[in-house]
Amino acid sequence: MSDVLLEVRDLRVHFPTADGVVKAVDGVSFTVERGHTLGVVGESGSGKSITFLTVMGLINRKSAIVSGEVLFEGRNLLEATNDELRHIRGDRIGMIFQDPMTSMHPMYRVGDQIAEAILAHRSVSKGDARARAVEALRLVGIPAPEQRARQYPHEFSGGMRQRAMIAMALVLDPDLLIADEPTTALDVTVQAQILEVIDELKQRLNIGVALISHSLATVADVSQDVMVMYAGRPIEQGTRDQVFTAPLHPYALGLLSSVPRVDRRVERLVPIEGSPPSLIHVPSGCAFHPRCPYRFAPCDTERPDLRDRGGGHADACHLSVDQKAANRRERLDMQEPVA
Amino acid sequence: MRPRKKGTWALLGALVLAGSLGLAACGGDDSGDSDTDGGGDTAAAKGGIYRVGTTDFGFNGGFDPSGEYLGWAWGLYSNLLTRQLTGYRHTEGAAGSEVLPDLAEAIPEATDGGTTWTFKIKKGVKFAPPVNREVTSKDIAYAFERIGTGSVVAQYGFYYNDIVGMAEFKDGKAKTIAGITTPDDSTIVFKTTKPVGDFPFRLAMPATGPFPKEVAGCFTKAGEYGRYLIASGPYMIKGSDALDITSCKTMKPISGFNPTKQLSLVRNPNYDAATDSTERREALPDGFEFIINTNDKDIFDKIEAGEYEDSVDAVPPDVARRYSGDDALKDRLKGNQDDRTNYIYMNLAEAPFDDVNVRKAVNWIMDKDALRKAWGGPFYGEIATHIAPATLYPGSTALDGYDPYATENSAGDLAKAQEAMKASAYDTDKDGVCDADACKDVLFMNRSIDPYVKMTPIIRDALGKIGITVKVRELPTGPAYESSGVIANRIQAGSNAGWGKDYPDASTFMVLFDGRNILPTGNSGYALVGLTAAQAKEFKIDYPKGGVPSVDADIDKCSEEVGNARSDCWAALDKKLMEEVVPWVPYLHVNNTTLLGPAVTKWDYDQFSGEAAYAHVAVDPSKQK
Amino acid sequence: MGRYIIRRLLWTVLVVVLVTLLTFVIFFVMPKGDPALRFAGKSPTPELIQEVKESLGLDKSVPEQYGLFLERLVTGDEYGWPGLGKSFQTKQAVKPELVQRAQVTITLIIGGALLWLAIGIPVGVISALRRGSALDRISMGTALFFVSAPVFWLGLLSLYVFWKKLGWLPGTGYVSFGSDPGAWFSHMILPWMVLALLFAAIYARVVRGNMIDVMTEDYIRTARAKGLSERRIVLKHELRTGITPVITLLAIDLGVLVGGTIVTETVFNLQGLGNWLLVAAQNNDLPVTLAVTVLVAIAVSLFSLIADILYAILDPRVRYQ
Amino acid sequence: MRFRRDRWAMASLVFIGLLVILAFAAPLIATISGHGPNELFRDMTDDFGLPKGPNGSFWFGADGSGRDVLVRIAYGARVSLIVGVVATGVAVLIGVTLGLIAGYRGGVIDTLISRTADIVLSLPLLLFAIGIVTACGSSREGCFGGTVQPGLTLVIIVIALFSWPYVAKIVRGAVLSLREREFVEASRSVGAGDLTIMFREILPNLVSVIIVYASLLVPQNILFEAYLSFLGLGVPDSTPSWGRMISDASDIFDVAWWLMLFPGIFLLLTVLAFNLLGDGLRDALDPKADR
Repeated sequence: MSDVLLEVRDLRVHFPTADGVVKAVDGVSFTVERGHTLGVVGESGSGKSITFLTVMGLINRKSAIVSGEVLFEGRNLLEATNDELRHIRGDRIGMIFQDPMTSMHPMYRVGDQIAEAILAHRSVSKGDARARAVEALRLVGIPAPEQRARQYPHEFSGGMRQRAMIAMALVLDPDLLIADEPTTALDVTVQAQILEVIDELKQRLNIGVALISHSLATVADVSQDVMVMYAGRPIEQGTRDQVFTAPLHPYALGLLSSVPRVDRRVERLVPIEGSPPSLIHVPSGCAFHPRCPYRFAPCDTERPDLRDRGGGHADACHLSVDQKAANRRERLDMQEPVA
Repeated sequence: MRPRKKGTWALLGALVLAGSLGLAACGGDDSGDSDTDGGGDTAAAKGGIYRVGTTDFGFNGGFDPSGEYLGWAWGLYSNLLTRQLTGYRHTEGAAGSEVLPDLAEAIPEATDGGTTWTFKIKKGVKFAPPVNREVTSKDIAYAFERIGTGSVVAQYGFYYNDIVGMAEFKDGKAKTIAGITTPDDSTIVFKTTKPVGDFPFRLAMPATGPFPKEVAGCFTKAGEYGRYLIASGPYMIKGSDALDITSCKTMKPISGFNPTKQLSLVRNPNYDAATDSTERREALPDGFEFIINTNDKDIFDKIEAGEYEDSVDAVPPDVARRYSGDDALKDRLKGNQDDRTNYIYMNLAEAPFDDVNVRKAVNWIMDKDALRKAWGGPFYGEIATHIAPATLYPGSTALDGYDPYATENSAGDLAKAQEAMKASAYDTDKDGVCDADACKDVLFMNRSIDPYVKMTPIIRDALGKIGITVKVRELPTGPAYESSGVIANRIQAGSNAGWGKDYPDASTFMVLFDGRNILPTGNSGYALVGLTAAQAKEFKIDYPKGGVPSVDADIDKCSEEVGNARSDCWAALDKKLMEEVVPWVPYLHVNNTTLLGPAVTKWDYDQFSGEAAYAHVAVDPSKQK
Repeated sequence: MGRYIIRRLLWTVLVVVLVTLLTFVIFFVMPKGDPALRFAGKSPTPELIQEVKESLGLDKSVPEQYGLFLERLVTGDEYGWPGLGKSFQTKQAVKPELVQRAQVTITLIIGGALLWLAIGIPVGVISALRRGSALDRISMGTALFFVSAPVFWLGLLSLYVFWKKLGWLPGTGYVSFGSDPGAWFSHMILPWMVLALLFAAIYARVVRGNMIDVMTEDYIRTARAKGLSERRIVLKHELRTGITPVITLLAIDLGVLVGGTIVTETVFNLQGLGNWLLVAAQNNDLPVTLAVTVLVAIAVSLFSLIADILYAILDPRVRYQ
Repeated sequence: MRFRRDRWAMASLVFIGLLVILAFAAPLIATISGHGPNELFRDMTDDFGLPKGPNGSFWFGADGSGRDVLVRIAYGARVSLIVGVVATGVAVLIGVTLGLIAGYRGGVIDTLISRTADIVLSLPLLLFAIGIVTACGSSREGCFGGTVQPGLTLVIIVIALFSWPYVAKIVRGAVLSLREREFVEASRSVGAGDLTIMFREILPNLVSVIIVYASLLVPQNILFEAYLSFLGLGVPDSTPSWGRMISDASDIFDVAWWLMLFPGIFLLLTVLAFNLLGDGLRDALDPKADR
């Protein structure tokens, strides 16, 4: 039985510019459930960050045309006033960002910055807020949190800072945590620790998590659901197992095959050739077709819809399921998993 | 904004600034008319404070009378503060140029063949508080000791070098000056090494005291005594009575004089008018305020509004234009001859000016009227046609209507200039235009302040017509003066110069042409008239092949003359200089210009100081603001 | 920190020595007239010139004079400490006038600075917040105008309009606060405005640029994600980083302006340091020139030190490096 | 290109173009009006030597010497442009060279150059301008062994002398960040000499920074010349300069407004145009400065 926290329906975010309309997000739908982690994967410019910034109400509404629905516990956040949004942000939805080095104000103490979040939403004394901030730091595994709270961000290591960011995001016991590339800027060894912290807290606090990353590997171990985005659209959605064991879309396949995996017999990196498309002049038909090794007749004219291929595993591609399976075997150089 | 101000050197002829302008040439002005009403018809009465604005005091000797060489300061001393043995009437024109006894009972005849002068001092003249004692002959003798004391820097001490024993005193070989004796407190005797006919004039200069040694003796460094000056005239510096004279150490500068703000004078309670005459000093106002206001325009606005009575600074041309055009205001505008000549000098040791024909051509071509316009037009002076102003030749008519380079409207004459130039070796093709290299990039010195800068284009334009191109250097007044005075700088010509009298005798101009006065630095005869080959060698400059004319003999001859013959002799030398030597283009006898406030009921011009005759002014306090 | 400050103070001393040395070099080595001549009368004798030289201290060799100058600066002279001697021109001690002049200049600078901060910072902040709006464009256009307008021209123009034509304000010159506070204020309005408009324009541009940079910073997004109010984000998060560099800028500008308001002082006839320096330098008044130079060099160095210290206090990243 | 779309920058470019034409065509204007730049018209001053205002023949009136203000403004454009461009060029040349060396070599050389720049910046600049100009103007020889005479050259030297440190500091900072970049490392590893690396590898990367900075230095230097001329330290009077014209007006601005107004407007517009151009170039060339 699932407890849907966030449901996004057909979200579109378009930015009109002098050169044309940038379709940063162009029809995205997904849900995040309590106790689950949704992994959102895509290259930079695929619209994954904009999607969640829109959810948070953090994009400039004046410069963007937004349509669709963002239902958070049944309320459409796109229709909420700035003030309502402000009360949801931080309190009900916490968010952490890619670069912990720049995501904290350099001139304020870490503890004060966390306490500030508390004070923005709760009528507590400054002292209490500080105490809670220290507790939050302790919760994310920062040693000697009392002293650390009095330090400035630049005195923290990258991993510690990201932990502090997590503490800041979770200090008010939100229902949903959005983690926008939380490990990208960190050392490999630290990455795992951070993901572990997020995963552990998710379970302990029973919250929903949206974990955004440009790498499938990152989301692999901690996500229950996965969405792969390309050029502002989801091109594959499903459970972790569905997407990882049987990726359908050639792009997802490409992403997966470029991930080094220890369980693979032959170590081989197959990068996706070409670069992400311009969001102003999105290629006609399937946006991926210029880079797709399997493109064929309709790809450059007809845009494939996202279609459920069974069991909630959906993708947007003209290829038949069988063809995809064949490609998968060839590309991943492995047998169909026995599962 | 370049300041237009009364310069530091108003009396230093070489450094005449815009402030000291003389002689009325402009319509309806009143050269002969002495006691001028300041615009009101109220009878002059005692009382009130006479307020004078100035952008800068400009003292060059710290207001110590022993060294101070500023005309306006001389006016303050002799009109208001100190009484010398001799003095003047403090009025305009010839009457103001006549030397009279002041502290002395009479001007004696010189005895011993003109070398001994015995003066009797009046009784009852007392120093102002806190000194409060009678002035004695020793106070005058002390003034001469100050002149002979090097550290005091008596800038015009050279006038007293003829006193017996002065040289020995200066060198420290004698404790007193042998030629000055004081047989008793009211007698002083001067002995000179040779007859000095103008000695009474020299005794009217402020450095001759009297100074009380108990105060002045504490201040023997240049300029120091100015802030401790003890008066002997009708006024004293405000607060001087509070000076604690128990010892040198207890004396603090007198409060009424702040060199950067103001000078306040109040009546000297010890002044006895019975010892003086109203012909010399009427002393009508109860006090004087000399206020530094750096805003020249504001000074004249304040005079107009009745907040000041007068200014030391020259009237700006725009103000003069407005007043002279308004019959109701006209009378408040004064222009008085200042006995000074402004001139363009040419260096006789430097090509192309080593050729007299070139110098004549320059005289012919120069647009003197335009130059005067740069100064503000006719109100600012009379166009000069010879070296010294005619007033310095009393009794001589030799220079009446004299103008050897007369041109229409004084605007210059190209044909005559070219004719002169044709005679020059520097005009090789004889077309009347100099074509030699020597005429190219002639180094021409000028000042960087108004109105001098306004003359630069006129001079450049005029000289260009006869083929002389100039490289003009515009420097601030001081550096321009100093550079011109360094012979090694080889400045070829310049218009940064002007010269004024110290006392009314043409000799005070002719010193500029005495070859024996030429100095390697600090030289003031920029034209180098009388330069000898030996001097040229000493100064490491080339000596022109044609030599440099000398008038040393003429100067020696005239110096011995007296009376009208003396005037005629100097006038003849003036002509010789203009026609044969041609060291200058004299262009302006500058006026002193004044604007009076509405409260001024009596005003006169002091021919001696070239400024207002403060001894004869009066104000109506009811009209003051 | 302590050692850093000491090192900087030593550097200041070095700057003072070098700058005064340069002043000496320019004064003596370059061919110029001899200031002694000016005080020796119109017909000077070599002996009198020598006396004047002695009285001005110009009789000694140049290195000797420089040594004496440094010695007196450190140990004081007859007018007390620091020994700055007396002016060639006025024969008066330099120090009291230096103090008096410094008051004028400081009045000008502080009044101007308050004004330009009061104008420049809000304009910059609001322009940044309303970026691209008509208000922003007008503000930045005006700022560019005042950055481009020559101060002396603006000064003359304002005098022409407000003094000569409208008669709203008195003319130029300085009236001391003690003698007439009202006149002091009315005489300072135009100089303050003219000086302030230039700097307000510069500061508005700088603040706007800083704010725009800051507004795109990640930590501002974080602050928003925390659910802070816009007001708090602007006031506490954006302004803090947006304005900190202005404080450094201000300290440096204040230091430079101690000797750098020559043009404003000249146009408005304020008898301040800049004006004094100009006149003294033009007239070879060495003691005055040196005194002002020393003061300016110290002011520039000290204010830049203050700027650094302030920056360290305001920005913890600098403090701990 | 972004620059083309910047209307103000384009307008400025047009204005500067017109100004250049004005400067070149100054003799033409003099011929058409029949008024030489140094020609004195007695009729254009009154009995008090005060200039007369604009009329049909003298559109911008006359100055205190009776010269045509319009013609002198046209000639004055030359001085402003020459000084603005040449002084900036010299300053950039010195600044870039020293900044490159300081940034690239580091160590003692860097300290020496940086400290020299600091000292120059802490000099009371006008004092030295006055000192140099006065010293060079007081004798026949000029100064620096007779190589420098007062006038345009000296003005340019003084301005360049005081503006190179700004350039040097900027360049040094940029070089420091470039020095450790891969491409520099790469060329170092293939044995390229220091000079080659400095001028062939690093310098091209600085071009846009230098262009932007130089374009912003030009208006400053135009103003600098005007200030010097205003204080009587600029070019000689026979070379018309806007700053000096305003200076000439400073004593009589209340009775001769035209003498103050017109040169001032030209100076203002010129500086404004170069500033706008500089801003435009910065926006176009420096992608970070998106404002």
